[in-house]
Amino acid sequence: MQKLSPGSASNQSEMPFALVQGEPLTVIPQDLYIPPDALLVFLEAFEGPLDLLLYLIKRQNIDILNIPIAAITRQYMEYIHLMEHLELELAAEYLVMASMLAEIKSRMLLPRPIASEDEDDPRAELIRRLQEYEQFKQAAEDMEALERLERDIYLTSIDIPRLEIDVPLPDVMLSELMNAFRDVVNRAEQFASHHVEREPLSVRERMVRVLELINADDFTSFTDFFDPSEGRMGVVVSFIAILELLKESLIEIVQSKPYAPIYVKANS
Amino acid sequence: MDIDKLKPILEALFAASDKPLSVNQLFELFVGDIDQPSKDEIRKAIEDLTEKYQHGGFELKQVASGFRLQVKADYETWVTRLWEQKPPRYSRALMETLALIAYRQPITRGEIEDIRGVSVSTNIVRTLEERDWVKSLGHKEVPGRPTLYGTTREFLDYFNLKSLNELPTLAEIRDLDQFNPEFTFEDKEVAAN
Amino acid sequence: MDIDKLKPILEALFAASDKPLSVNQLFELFVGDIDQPSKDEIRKAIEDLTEKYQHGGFELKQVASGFRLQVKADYETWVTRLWEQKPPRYSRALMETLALIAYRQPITRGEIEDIRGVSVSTNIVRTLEERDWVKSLGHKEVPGRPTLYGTTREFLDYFNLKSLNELPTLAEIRDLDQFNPEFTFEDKEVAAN
Repeated sequence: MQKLSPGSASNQSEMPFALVQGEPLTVIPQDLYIPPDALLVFLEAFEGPLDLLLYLIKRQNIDILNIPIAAITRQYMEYIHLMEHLELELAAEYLVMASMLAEIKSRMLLPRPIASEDEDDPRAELIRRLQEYEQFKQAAEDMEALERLERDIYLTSIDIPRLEIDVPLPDVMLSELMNAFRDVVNRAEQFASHHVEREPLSVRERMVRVLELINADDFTSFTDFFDPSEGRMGVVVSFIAILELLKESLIEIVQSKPYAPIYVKANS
Repeated sequence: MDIDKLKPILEALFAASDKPLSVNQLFELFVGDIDQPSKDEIRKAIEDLTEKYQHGGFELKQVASGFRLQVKADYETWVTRLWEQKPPRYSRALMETLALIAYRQPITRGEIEDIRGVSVSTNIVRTLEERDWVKSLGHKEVPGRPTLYGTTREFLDYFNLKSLNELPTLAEIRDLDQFNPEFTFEDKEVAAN
Repeated sequence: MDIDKLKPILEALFAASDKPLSVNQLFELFVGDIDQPSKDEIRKAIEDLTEKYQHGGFELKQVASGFRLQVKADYETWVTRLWEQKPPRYSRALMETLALIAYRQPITRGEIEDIRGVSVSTNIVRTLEERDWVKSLGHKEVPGRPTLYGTTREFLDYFNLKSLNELPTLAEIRDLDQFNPEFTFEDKEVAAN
């Protein structure tokens, strides 16, 4: 994120702002009320309703003091409609902002009570929030410009000759490994979309062994994966493992004609 | 300990350590030695070493948790060529969240959300915690007892800072009518996307 | 290129690189630069640098595949103490990555990231591979052909397991937690020895 010298902004004005359904959008919408196609782009380009509002205010495209109430109501309904297609949470935040703007406008239309003027300006809270957000938006940009590890500065990596000094490796207890697994599964389960199956490990292990046995160039005989000495369970586990690998497209099974030997090879 | 004997030892220690080393940590390493250096001697040797590296490719830099040898930013152009991998990039949402935690700590997630006007994703908080840049400082005694977040020494180390005081000064709150003339970078940023 | 300009660049490169660098490799790094040094200039700069480190804590040493900066053996005594003072530990991110590879193998990095909700750094995978606990089993036939990871025999040996089947299932881990939150696996481990 670099800052530009004043003036370069005008050079950039002919650049398409974004592509909306393949069409370059060079003109910023004239008011807060964004054409629905552009909305998705807006939601991605801005960090939220405050960010968007700041942008529009800076562009002098919106006058907080004079918001057309009819348009805002129409837009409000469009948001509700769009929420069906968009990230609900994100859209809701823009929605809250739209209603806040509507409220400001409607309060300004009402005759003012005789109370002190400063406290009662309905815009004050919005302006305070915009200013506060602007301050931290700037702070984030300043931090982005700081020199940092991995990008601007690198740690030295000076070898320690192995023979003289044996740098110890961390010790790990089995219990730590189990706890790590439990924690990560517990966390993942909080999100409904991530479902960690409780498959029997023996199948997983067998899948790995099958993968180790084969490679992409060679064909391995199907029967090589079964060891009768393992008994019925062992054979079943091998079979399930092969089916599982097949399902994940990790292996291919080939047979030149009916009853011919079956071969397994890595998918390539 | 003679400073000319101490200097190469410290140099070897800084070279070998993958974490910054503080004067106290260094001092502890010599405890029990017959010829044990004082903290002042260690400080002096560090000063001399800092001086020594002035014209080289790396420097002895003081960050929050101590001193470390690091490649000077001037040579970043060449050093990046050593690796194919690009440095990690962090989203604006993450940087804004981090900035709020850095400048407003202790702060709750709800307070961050109030200022940013959008919800803070769990991934952002987890990434910040996993990088060890942010940690829980306790809980706020309000309903729900939300976690209070603050930054760590590792955060300062990563951003090459000795203390929070070295963070860029927070911009003064500006009047809205001052916004317009200063508007500069938005176009480029959006166009680049 | 002026040798006094070249020297700190080479120094930065040697300091940053975790592998030895040969004259040819160094030469290649400058290809395309306006002010590109010749191999002879690089050799001369290396000679000067070798000289420069004579009295310091580390040296520029020629090994089979090139030159590298390394800590001098003379300072072994002190450097060893660095690890006695603070035995290294693996991060939570590494432990969780290892656990997911153990329990869900064959698994890609992307799949680990999906479950954990944060990106897995290359360093973690490299550390696990260097430890010989994790290896590549091949590539998944999806766009990008990501590497499939699995655990090794060395992994089983280290944890004193005969096979992956001996890893407790998730249900067992949770049961143990319920009965005995403090001493989860100690018993089992002792019994296994």
